[in-house]
Amino acid sequence: MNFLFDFVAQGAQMLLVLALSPLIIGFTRKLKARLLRRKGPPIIQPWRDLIRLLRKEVVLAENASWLYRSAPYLIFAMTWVAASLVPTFATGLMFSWSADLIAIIALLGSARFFLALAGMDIGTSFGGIGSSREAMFGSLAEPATIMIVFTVSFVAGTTQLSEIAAYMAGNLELRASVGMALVALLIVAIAENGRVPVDNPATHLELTMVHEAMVLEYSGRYLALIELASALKLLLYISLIACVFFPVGLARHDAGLQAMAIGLGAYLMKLAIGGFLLALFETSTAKMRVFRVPDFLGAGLMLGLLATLLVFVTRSL
Amino acid sequence: MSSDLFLVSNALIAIPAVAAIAVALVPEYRRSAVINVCASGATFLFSLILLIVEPESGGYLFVDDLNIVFVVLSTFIGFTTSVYSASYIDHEIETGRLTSTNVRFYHAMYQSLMCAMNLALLASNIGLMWVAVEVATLTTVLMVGIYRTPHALEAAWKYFILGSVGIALALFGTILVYMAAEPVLGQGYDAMVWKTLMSQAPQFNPRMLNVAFVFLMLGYGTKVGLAPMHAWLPDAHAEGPTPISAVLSGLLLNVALYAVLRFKMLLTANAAAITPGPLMIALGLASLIMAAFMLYRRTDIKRLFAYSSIEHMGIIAFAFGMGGPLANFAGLLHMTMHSLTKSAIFFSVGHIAQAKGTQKIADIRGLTQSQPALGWSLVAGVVAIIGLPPLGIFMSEFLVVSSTFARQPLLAVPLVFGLLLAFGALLLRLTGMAFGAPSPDVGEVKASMLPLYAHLSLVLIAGLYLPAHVVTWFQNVARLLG
Amino acid sequence: MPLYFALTSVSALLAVGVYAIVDRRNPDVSRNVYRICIALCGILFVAAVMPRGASVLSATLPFGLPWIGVHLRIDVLSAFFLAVVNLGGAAASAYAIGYGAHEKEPMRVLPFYPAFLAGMNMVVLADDAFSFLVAWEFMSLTSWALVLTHHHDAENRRAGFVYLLMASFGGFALLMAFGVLGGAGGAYDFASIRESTKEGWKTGLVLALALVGMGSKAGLAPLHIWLPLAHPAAPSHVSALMSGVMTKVAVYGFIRVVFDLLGPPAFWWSIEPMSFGAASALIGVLFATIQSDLKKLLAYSTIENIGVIFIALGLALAFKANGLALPAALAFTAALFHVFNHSLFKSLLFFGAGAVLNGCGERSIERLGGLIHSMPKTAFLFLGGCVAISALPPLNGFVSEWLVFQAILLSPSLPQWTVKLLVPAVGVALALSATLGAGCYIRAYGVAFLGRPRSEAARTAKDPDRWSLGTMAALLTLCLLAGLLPSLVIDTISPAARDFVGGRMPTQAELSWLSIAPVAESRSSYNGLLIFVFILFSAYSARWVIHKFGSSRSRRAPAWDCGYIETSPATQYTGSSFAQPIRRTLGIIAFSVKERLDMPAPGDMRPARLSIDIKDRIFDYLYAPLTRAVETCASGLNILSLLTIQEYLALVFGALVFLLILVAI
Amino acid sequence: MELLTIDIAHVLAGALLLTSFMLLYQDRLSGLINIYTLHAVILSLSVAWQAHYQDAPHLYLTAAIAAIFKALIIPFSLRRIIERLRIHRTVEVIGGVGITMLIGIFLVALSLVVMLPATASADPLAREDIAFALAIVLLGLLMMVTRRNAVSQIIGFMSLENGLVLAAAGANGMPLVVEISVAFSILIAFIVIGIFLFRIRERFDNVDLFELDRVRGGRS
Repeated sequence: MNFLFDFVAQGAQMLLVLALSPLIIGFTRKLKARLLRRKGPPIIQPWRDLIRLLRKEVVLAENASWLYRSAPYLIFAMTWVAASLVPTFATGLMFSWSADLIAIIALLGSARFFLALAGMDIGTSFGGIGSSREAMFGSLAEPATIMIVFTVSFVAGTTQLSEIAAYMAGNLELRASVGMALVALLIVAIAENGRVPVDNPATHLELTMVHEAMVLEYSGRYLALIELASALKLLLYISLIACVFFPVGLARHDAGLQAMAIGLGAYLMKLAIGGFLLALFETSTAKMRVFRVPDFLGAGLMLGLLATLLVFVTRSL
Repeated sequence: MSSDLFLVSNALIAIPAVAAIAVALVPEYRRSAVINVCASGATFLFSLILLIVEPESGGYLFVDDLNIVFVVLSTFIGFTTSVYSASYIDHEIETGRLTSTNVRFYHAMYQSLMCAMNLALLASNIGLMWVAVEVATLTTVLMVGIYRTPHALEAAWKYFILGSVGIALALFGTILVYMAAEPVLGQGYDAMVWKTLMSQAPQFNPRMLNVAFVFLMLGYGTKVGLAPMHAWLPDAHAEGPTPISAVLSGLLLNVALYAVLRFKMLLTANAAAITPGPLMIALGLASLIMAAFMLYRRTDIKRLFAYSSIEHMGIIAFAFGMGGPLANFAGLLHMTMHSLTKSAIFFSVGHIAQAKGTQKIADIRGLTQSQPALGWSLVAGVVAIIGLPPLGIFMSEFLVVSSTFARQPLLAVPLVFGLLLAFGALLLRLTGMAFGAPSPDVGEVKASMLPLYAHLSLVLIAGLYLPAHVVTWFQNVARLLG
Repeated sequence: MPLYFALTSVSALLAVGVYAIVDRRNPDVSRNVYRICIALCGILFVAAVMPRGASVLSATLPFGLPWIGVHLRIDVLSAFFLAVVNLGGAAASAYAIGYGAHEKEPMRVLPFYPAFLAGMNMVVLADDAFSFLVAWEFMSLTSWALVLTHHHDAENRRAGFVYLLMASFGGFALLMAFGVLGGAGGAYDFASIRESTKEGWKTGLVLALALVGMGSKAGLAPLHIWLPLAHPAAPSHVSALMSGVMTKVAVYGFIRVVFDLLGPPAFWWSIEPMSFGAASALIGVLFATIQSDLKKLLAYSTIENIGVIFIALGLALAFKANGLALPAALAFTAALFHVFNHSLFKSLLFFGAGAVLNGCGERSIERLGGLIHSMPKTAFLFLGGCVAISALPPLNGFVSEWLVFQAILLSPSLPQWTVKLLVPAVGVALALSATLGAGCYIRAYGVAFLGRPRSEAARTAKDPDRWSLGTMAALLTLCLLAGLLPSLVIDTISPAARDFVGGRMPTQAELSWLSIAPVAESRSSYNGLLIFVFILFSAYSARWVIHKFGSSRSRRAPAWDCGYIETSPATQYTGSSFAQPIRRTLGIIAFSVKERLDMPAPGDMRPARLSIDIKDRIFDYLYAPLTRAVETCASGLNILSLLTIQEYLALVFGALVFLLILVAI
Repeated sequence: MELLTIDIAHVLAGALLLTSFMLLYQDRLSGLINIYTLHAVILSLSVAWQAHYQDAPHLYLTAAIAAIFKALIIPFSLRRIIERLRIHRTVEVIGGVGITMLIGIFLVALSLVVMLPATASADPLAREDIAFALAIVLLGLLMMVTRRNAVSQIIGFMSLENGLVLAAAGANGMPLVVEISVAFSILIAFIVIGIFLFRIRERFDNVDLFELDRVRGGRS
């Protein structure tokens, strides 16, 4: 019975993230439009696009290989699994222990790996540009993330997200290190999701694009999968930030339905706030040159390292 | 017992002497070569008897563990070299570099050199030893000059001048030793015989001994080829016939070393005298590092290996200078291994030079392809000489370096530095000579590879396994050396 | 009993080398040799994993150093490394059955190859300093001969020279280390070294020397200089052995000396391995990222992985020194796990490179491309290797890196501030190297295997023979298994950890769902199998759903590429252009890059050129001055060979007078 | 009486030393040979005196060898050689005679400093003899170092060996072995040198060693 309940809960979370991710995209778009005094598309729009894409036939480049065709499924699957392992409304779900924070980040890394390869498969120059830039950003962003993991787990003494959330919820205190870690994580999140100022998801201006350049050749269901994957990634980061730094209202896996309902509500709230902040940020900043991005990410890395060292200071004092 | 041994040790000197005369009389060079081989072989067999019979000394000859090591080694190499020299000389005659009269002279000198060296090793008194070394020097001088080319003459002349100065210094040292001993042992022979000298050494006048040792070290050190008295060695090796290079590196240096060791023992026996170790260590290190640096600029293959001989003599002197059971054992082992390896290398070098028609390293390339047997044996020889396992020299270098580092870390540093330098230089040259696109051959050589393989396999075996009684024997000698 | 198996097969390996020489006329001698090698390595592998009566087996043979003899010993550590060595050996031999057929001068490989295997095994078996060093140098010697297989290429000759020189340098360092350990008495067998007591300065000395000696063989920066030259020079199966296995033998040596012979550690021992390890990891991966030669790239990434291993070992030392048994065991296990993994996927990758080399006769990725079409099987297997080595779940590379991270996360429990603060920095280096490594392999695979062929050879390349493919497939399977069921590997390593750091990780087999938890599930856990199943499940369900409700139609058309019509494959992103961002941003750490752009004036028809020259800082600032110094000294001293006779006499005279003065005073 | 004997030996040894200095100083080959003859004569005298003093008859033999070989045969044949080589009039350039002399003085001082304390126990005559002998050996070596001409180098070498003979004679009751060996060695040495000079004559215009060095055509 209990087992079944856990199983259902886990499944529910998987479906939840899947369902919500395009909506958060739509939500931010809507907000951005509003902030620019435009009406903007309805929130549901991304779902519509996806479904339309899924119905379309795929146009493959002549020399596309099996890797090119199987990559979208892999990328989607990896991102989805990763996203569904981050506590959203409840901690300690059935499979949450099957991967700790590091593993989740690594899963995103694999997704990136295949995306970058797919970008190079057709043998166009844009694909190459996208992949190489993605590789560089990744190789700076992931260490930063790892540093954040260090900080958090030095504080909480674990890398299991559920445990971290529990700890954070348990003893609320202001720590310089944790603050820095938060800032670093925000920087990383922006970079990883290719948002302004690192990359503009809306543009197709060749020389500036990173993510879009990689998926330039994709169409139909493949494109849909990749878009969905990136949406999931965004959602993942928001819920990661939420569950590590604002573990308010998170339910335990054995807390029963009502608690879970509260948790869900809290989660939706957090998403809304996150989306709003993101929209606000994106409308208020301009995109930076590609070769300034490393500095941006480097700042994130430095912050992460600093945070890690400060942990010791706060510990020792 | 003592008498028949006396006979044996006499034979070691008599056989070469007789052979020398016989060879001088035989006109036809092939036959004289045969006699040469037979005589050397016989000498070697007799020296083996010394191994079996419990050594005892009598008359003007004197046998103990120390000089048996040297005698067996030198007679063996003398034998193999004579075998090698037969095939080498054939080629020289065909190419007309030597006439048959030259060869007669050459063989006579070869045998008298053998005779002199055995005498030097077995002599029971320091005066006789000195005479023998002198004779050995003179014979080698003549053999070095045998090609009569300007270079050969210059080499011989340089060898002669430096050699005789060294000899003179050694004689002065010998006289001083006598004067140091004379007050204790009274006038006459006793004051020059090893046995009595060793037994009474503690009472000798130490300061006299010190001065004497300076002269002896420099005098015989010249023959050992230690820096800064080494100058004769590379030229003599490079300009003489290759068998002589092999004999010089394989034997003559050892004989001189033997003399040095004897006097070292004398000094160590006398508590009040300076300890000879530091001097030997200094000279050894100087030779090692100097030679190591010199190796880089060599363009002549025989000079290259001549300098490597200096280097190894340096190592050996260093080891004996360190003293103690481990280092002495290592020194003896290193000396044996070096003699075998170096003569093997010279064997192959001789044939290579004949095959390629040049001694210029730059003109020798890709041997492993054009002359597989020679090339690979050169590789094996050099690998052995730079002290890589599983060949014998590695064992001795292992003992020297590790024991030194355990006792005097600071001394080990320059030692290792020199070893590495030499390693790099020889490896660099080897890579050029043995690999790459081969350079053209001028003529094929029908080389007798037997001595070469014999030496190399001995070195290989020794590197992996030393027979127990050889070990105990070496250990006795090491203890003897203190 | 296993020991005697091992001995006989080692000597059999040597015999095979001789057989190769004797039977050189026989056309299929190479097949025979490699077949026998497989068998012998198999036996050795069995000997390593077969349950031993006692946990330690030892024997003494009357060879080697007379009064010591050859001591041999199999304990848990040497058993583990025996297994690694012979797994790699067997794989290489199997691969070579096909690959060796392409060898032009087989006689330059066949005699040395079995000897090389024998040498590596002997190092692991040896239990006294002398035989250890003999085996060690023998290993270097034989591999040197193998590096010189294609000796006509001047580059390879140089590689061989540098390699053997560095090897002997390391050898001397070890020699001195053992000199200190053995003491003046010359007690060189490990047993008595373990007993002996060591003073403080001696341990420091030995540690440094061991790091230099073993590091120079393992390719630890800055002693790595030879590795990227030598490893690619050899035939690919030998490169695989050198990179995948020989470096591990060096790691074994380091563990043996530092964890076993040197006695209980002090905390500062950990600093050297960790910092040098971090340096190697970064330098290795950065150089790998800019390499265009596939085999060189692999060699550099070997340096990176060695760095990772040494970081883990350093951590283990730090923990052990403070008596933290469990973390020490974790770090130690991570190190050995990574040793195992790297031997697997590095061999796999080198085999792939060999297949490419044979298929297109081309090592530079800039002239490859599109191989995924021309040699699909190789492409798939190579991709597997790339994923594994890039430390991506669910393959094995990730597990070991994850364990290292877990060990790092335990570092706050260390009392000493130096180490406490050093570890996070090392962690950054580790993370950077991991992600950069991923980027490096994206580049390598993307340029070489994806896209359109840049040369005719690449277009017409063919997959290699069954033996080669089979070997690679087997290795990939092993990688996958080790990634999905890490608990088995960890539990096999645990005894070694117990014996060498005095603690062991909790038995993983007891955990539910085959997941692994280094310390406790509440702290961190990972379940490769489950993740793998999840991914497959969701991927396939997605596919099913889409094909059912969405469309499954697709058609081929020319690439869109924002409407640009490009015909020539030369317009693709090249390896160097891919590496440009990293070269610009991170390159400064390791090398100095000069980019020169020669842009013709408008109307000028000649093509624009971008020329990049990259300088290795370490070589320029460390090795070049050394060589120059030696050269100058050599030419300076050379005067000594050109003096006149009386100048030589003057030398003698001077020496005499000097000594007389000495005596007089 | 005792004192007188010592004094005479002393004087003779001193004279020998003085002649060594003259050898250092002399720069004309023919003159060099003359002085060498003088050197040999004094040597034989002092050896003879030693023989008388130690009443060791075999030393007379040594003295005779010295007189005959060194004072007669060798100078004679040397003259022959230098005439055959047409170098008997050549005057060598010896760089800085003054400095050479100073070094010579220093060497004598050195040998005294080394020898006298070392031989404290031995009887006075032997002491002085050995000290002077060492000085002569060193001076001979010095001469070999400073001279470029082969003949003068040989002369230097022989004066060195005279020093050795003096030492040997001074050593009380040193067995015959040594004298024989010395004579023997000088003999062989001389023959070899002769051969060499002829060989060199075949190849070179003069016996100047610089010629030999010039042979070393850029090879090393």
